[in-house]
Amino acid sequence: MRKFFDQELNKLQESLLKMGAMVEDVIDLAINSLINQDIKKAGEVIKLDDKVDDIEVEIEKKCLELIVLQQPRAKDLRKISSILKIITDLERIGDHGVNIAKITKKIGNEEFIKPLVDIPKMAELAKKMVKNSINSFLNEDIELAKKVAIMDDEVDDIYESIYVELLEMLSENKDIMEQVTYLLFIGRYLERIGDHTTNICERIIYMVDGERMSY
Amino acid sequence: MRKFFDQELNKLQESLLKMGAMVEDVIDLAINSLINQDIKKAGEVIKLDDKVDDIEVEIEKKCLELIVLQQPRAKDLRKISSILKIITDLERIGDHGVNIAKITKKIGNEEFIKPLVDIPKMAELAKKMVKNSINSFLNEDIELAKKVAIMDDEVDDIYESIYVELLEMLSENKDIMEQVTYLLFIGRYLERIGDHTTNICERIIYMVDGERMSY
Amino acid sequence: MSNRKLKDNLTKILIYAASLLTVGVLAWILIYITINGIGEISLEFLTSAPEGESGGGILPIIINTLYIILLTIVISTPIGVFAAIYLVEYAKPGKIVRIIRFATESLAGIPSIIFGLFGYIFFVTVLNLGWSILSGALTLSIMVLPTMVRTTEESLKAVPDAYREGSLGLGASKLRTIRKVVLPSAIPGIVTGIILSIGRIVGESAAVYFTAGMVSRLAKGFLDSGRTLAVHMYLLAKEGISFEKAFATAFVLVVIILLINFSANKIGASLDKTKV
Amino acid sequence: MNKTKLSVKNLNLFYGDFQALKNIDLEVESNKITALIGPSGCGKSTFLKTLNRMNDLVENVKIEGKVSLDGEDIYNNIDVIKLRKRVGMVFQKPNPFPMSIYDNVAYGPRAHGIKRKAKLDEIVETSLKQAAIWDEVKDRLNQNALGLSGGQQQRLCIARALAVNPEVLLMDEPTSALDPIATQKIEELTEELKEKYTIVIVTHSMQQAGRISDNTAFFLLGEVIEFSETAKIFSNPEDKRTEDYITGRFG
Amino acid sequence: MNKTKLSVKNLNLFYGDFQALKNIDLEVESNKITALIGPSGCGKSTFLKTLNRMNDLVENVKIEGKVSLDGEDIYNNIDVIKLRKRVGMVFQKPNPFPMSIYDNVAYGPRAHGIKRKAKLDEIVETSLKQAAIWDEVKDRLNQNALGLSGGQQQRLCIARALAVNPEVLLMDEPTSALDPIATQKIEELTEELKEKYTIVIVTHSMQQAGRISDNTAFFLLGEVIEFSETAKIFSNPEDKRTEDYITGRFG
Amino acid sequence: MESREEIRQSVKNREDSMEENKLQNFIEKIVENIFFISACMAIISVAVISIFIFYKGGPAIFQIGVKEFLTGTTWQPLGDYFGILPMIIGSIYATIGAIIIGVPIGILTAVFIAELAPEWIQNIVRPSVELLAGIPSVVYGFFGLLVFVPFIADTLGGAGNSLLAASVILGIMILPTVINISVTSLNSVPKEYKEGSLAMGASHIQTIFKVMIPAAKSGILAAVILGIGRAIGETMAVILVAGNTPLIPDSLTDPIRTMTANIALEMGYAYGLHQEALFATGVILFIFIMILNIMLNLFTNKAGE
Ligand SMILES: Nc1ncnc2c1ncn2[C@@H]1O[C@H](COP(=O)(O)OP(=O)(O)OP(=O)(O)O)[C@@H](O)[C@H]1O
Ligand SMILES: Nc1ncnc2c1ncn2[C@@H]1O[C@H](COP(=O)(O)OP(=O)(O)OP(=O)(O)O)[C@@H](O)[C@H]1O
Ligand SMILES: [Mg+2]
Ligand SMILES: [Mg+2]
Ligand SMILES: O=P([O-])([O-])[O-]
Repeated sequence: MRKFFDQELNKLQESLLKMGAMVEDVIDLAINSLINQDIKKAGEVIKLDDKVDDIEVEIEKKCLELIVLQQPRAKDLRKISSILKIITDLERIGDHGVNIAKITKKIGNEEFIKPLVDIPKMAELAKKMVKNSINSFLNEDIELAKKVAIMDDEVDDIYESIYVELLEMLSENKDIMEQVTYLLFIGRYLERIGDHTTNICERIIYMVDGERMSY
Repeated sequence: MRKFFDQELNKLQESLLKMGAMVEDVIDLAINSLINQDIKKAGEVIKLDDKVDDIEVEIEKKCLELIVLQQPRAKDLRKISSILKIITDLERIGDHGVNIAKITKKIGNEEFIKPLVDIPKMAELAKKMVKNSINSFLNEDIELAKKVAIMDDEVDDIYESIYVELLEMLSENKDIMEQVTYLLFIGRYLERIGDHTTNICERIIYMVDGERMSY
Repeated sequence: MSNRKLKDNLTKILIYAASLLTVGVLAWILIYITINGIGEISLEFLTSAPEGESGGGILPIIINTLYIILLTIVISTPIGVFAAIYLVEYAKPGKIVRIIRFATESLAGIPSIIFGLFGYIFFVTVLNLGWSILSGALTLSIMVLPTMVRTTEESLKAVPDAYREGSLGLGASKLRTIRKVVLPSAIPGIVTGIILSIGRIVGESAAVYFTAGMVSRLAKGFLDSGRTLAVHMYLLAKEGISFEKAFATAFVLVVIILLINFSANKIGASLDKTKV
Repeated sequence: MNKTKLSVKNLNLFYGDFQALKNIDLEVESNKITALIGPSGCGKSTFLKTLNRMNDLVENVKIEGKVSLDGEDIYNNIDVIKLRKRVGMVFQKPNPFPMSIYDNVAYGPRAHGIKRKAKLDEIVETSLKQAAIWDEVKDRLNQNALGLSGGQQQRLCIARALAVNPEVLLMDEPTSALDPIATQKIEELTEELKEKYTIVIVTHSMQQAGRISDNTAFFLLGEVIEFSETAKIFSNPEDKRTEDYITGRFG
Repeated sequence: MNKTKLSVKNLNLFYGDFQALKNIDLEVESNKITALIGPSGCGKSTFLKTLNRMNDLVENVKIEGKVSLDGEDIYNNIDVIKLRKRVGMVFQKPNPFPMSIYDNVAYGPRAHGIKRKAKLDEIVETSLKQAAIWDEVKDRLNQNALGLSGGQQQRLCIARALAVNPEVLLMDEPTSALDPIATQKIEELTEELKEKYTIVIVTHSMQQAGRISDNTAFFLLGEVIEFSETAKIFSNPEDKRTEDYITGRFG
Repeated sequence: MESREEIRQSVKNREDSMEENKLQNFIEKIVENIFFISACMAIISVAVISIFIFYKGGPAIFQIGVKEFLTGTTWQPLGDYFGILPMIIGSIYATIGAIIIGVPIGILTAVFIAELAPEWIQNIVRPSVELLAGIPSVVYGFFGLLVFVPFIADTLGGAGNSLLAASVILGIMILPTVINISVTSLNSVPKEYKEGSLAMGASHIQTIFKVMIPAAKSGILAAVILGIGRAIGETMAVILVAGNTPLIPDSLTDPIRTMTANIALEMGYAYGLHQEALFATGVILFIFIMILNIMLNLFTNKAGE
């Protein structure tokens, strides 16, 4: 039943999957270029994010089209409106990737004040959260969504510890000031990415259950 | 024609206006509590933001209800989907207000390293941008929306100059490190608020013209 | 393809020929009667009584015919209309309705000669009404009853149920619904039924012949005997008394029928409330 | 909870051996619009007609259970004519009587014994105004009602129903014979009428139910599967079958 | 731009003195579904009928302008019967003939001279399969078609139209007499049919036009106000009148 | 308090109207019974007619002997020979002749009126046919007597008063019945059928014969049966043209006497067994007609399903 609509919905979900993958790539690329201090790669992040923006516009357009042409109701509508919200978060995640890349450019070849351990760890987590949130959307897997929310706590903890550590380092050596603020911002961005994935997961739970839940 | 639908749409717009006003209050309160180093007031910000969150949920629910029950099309749908997006931005602006308030708490009674001039100026601008963006939505006033986008450039400029100034101050006196990062974050938050209002304005232009424009 | 066209065209030719024949026969009859009958028509013919074997006019006969029409309609209309109302508005589908319907249809199929026989046995002999206008009218009333019932029934059925539901839904009683909404919409049909019945009465010969008798004078009352136009014509033709007068009578009959048909359409249409 | 106008308890209806309604429980709230939706043949019209006993006209109907109007059992010792005066009905196809516009509206009041011309004039005018058709017909009250357009006819029928001053209006797919514009006028009208009347409406169009109703009952094979606020039914139905039906994944 | 199947140029149609169609220009694309929407009486059906010359049956019709099918003017020197074979039609009310299901579908091929039983059997089966009704009727092909449900009848009519192997299918409100579930089946069917056929569909329901069509033409008072992609018409129409109509703010 | 008063008032009102309603219900009941009795008039009539005809004619059949009566070929009331086989055969032949002439022409004309004729021609032909139905049968008989009878005598020999003349006149007389009912049933074929067929590229003639006539089948059959009824029951017109000799005809030009004619011709002067034998002829005719009615009933019922 409603074969055509279901097809369209599937296409939409595929696009979303693609967008998720792109966003993961953005994070990956951004962190890689940071770690490797590869300014060229940082430039690529910005280009990739433009693509994310394009696909967001596209998905949004398709969602509105489906709403206007197919009159989805109940769960169908919740699904589409979830997609509408999710892409905003994904797009924002992409932006934060760009923010990181911009910092990479600013840091340039300047040596790191410490080996980057926590930040890649956070990035890894963030990537995983993006992936999981998209997967939990596609499979309507509430458990997975809840796990993502738990992972976000972890991200927050790491950010907290980075913050403390950096300020400590700073109090020992005031020359690293600039890099410290940069790294702090990067931490902050990654933390925001975590928040955005958590938003996505809230959405998913609402979509599946029909009740809006707040974590 | 479609009296009932138009009534509902009006109600929705009123709610949006209310939400906008609340968000302005959040910014106002956050900056006031910062300037006056009023921790109690900072607590209020968080409470007020909870209300913003509530009204967001409410508006979103109403939007989906209208979509499902009234099948809006063309401009009607663009309007509602714009509201859906705008409230996300407003909610985020509120969050940034809370972020500021949280910093206020951290700074506590510690004396400011410099008289706060630029930050209140930015906040003032941000508030105005919020107000204008909501107004331009209600009046479908594209000109006003475009002005907001221009104001955002101003905000960005101020942020840039704050950034430079703070880092300069820091290079003279490394002790103010912590407050500098705090103020930097606040600047960053205000800058984000500006970005969010710009997003809102993009939306409005799309809504009125039907074409998605990017600034 | 051309095979199909050929077949189509041959069929068309047949159809046109048949239609032409139908209309041709009708025209032929009408023209024939008119040409031969109109000569004999005169004011005197229409306003005087028959005389002797072949003389005189047909006034009393016209008046007898009118008597019979009037009486038959007065008897059969209420019965027919009431019966139709019962069948359409009250009857629950079931045995009794099926029997009533079958009876009505049978009545419609019974040939007039049988009515004549029956009328003769029952009204003339058993009820001892003799050959009279009344016997004739009673017989004819039974004969036209199916026409009355059926046309009324049809027009009642043609009244949309929506009208009934509408009225009942407003809290009107059933009788009120019938009186105020259903019957007014059915009036054109009822009037058509009456006019069709008149046509039948005017043209009927066999049944009247056996029940109203064939005296060629003016009936002095409903219990007096008197022949109608159709009977008059039959007798003139059958006995070969006067073909001229037979033609003239035929012409008068045809004109009356024409008038009846014409007015049936006009009156029916003018009463139609559903036409805006 | 708002005031209950009509309350249906454990209603079963049989056409001969066929059970058309099964254990219906439903409360119609005062001054609300209650929509009945469901696939064809699920018993919506049948249910609607039990509310003013129009089913009494059908052969072989057996009704069990209780329907009460303002607490009073309408199947027990009640005058059907009075009941129908209190519970008016508007049908799928506009069915004005073939008489003048005036007489159509005055028909009900006259049937209930009102004879004074002045009184009738007043009723006709207010009813037509309430039905939002006064302006369109005020200059031709004596013209035949069948000359009106479909949408006007339907509003006239609504006026006719209002003229006997009912408390409840039952509408059986009142717009399914109308074009979208006429439909919209009727929909708006119902929105206004609910201020004074309680409305129960059967509709084939889920969209319509969504647009105008406060509560919605979903019927399936003679049962009420789900009954709750329209917004709830349409955005978050409890029952899988309701969800399937309203999202078009049924059958 | 896709291939044009039907092209209408500057079409004017008069019923006596009344101009029902005014200067219509429209291109129907191959293997697309083109929807015609607009208020009642705006000329949708009239326009549809000009595409297979069903208007020829009406008295007093005058047609000006050009309608071409694959570039060939259908009002000039063309065999109407051939044309109707190429441009099939499905009507608002399902209208199967009062004969067996088999004979209904075989009717067209027989009329065009096919007599071999084996060939007819094959046509009947494929047509019924294409119309997605084979499974429901394959065991009762010799039963009277009037015994089918409304939705089945309509699919049978589609099968019947497909049996003469048309290129274009015209549908005049094919679901307006059907319930939502039957409607949905037909809608899905059209989606599938467009792979092989070009479809032009008149619909009263904007929702339907939205759901199934690729292009939409909005008619008003005999004119085509706007004609473009359905998504465009529904989300961002050019003309104020279209916007008013599709957002329900018309008239 | 106030509301209790209101309730009391409304209860009282309801009781008042209950009184009023009892009266109204009573009137409604009475009126319904009047309607019912009227509806029964048809049953009563048919029953009384049957009873009296059988009562008057039945005994004669047994007195004469069923076999002698039905299969006897001699009708000589004065000689006490009461065989009505010639009349039965006369009626049947004349009816068959009428059908052969009237039915095809009638149906084709109906097709013309319903389908092929342009409106202005329809506007002439339809009323003409109605008029044809309205013309009294004596007029047909008279016309036949003066036109066909001499024509047959001149061209085919014999007296002209013949089976052929009767068949032609009856054929013409059943035309309106056949045409009117056929047109009605053709017109009531939903126009969707026609559109459906034409839209598939079937020609108009194909459409008429493959879809419309089959769809109107039961109506057309009913028309034919009614025509038969009319032909078999016709009296005065037949008398005028059939010759009325009570013999089994050998050829089309031989005179015939139908059952109806038998009754009408001799009733005037018959008495005793002769008169009863005429009633008995009526009984046979009546049985024929009843069989037709039952057939008709079957067909129309089928059409209703
Ligand atoms: N008078 C009757 N006698 C017997 N069965 C009936 C009668 N009226 C309705 N039914 C049956 O009762 C069931 C419910 O009919 P009803 O008309 O209430 O359905 P509905 O939901 O209104 O459908 P629709 O949407 O088609 O109007 C159907 O199966 C129908 O066939
Ligand atoms: N045979 C006819 N003779 C005269 N006028 C006609 C005829 N058929 C249609 N019309 C008129 O032409 C106009 C267009 O009619 P058409 O049936 O095409 O409208 P439509 O858009 O299909 O409407 P609907 O949605 O009601 O089917 C109407 O004003 C109608 O009254
Ligand atoms: Mg119904
Ligand atoms: Mg149309
Ligand atoms: O995108 P954010 O401003 O919410 O971090």
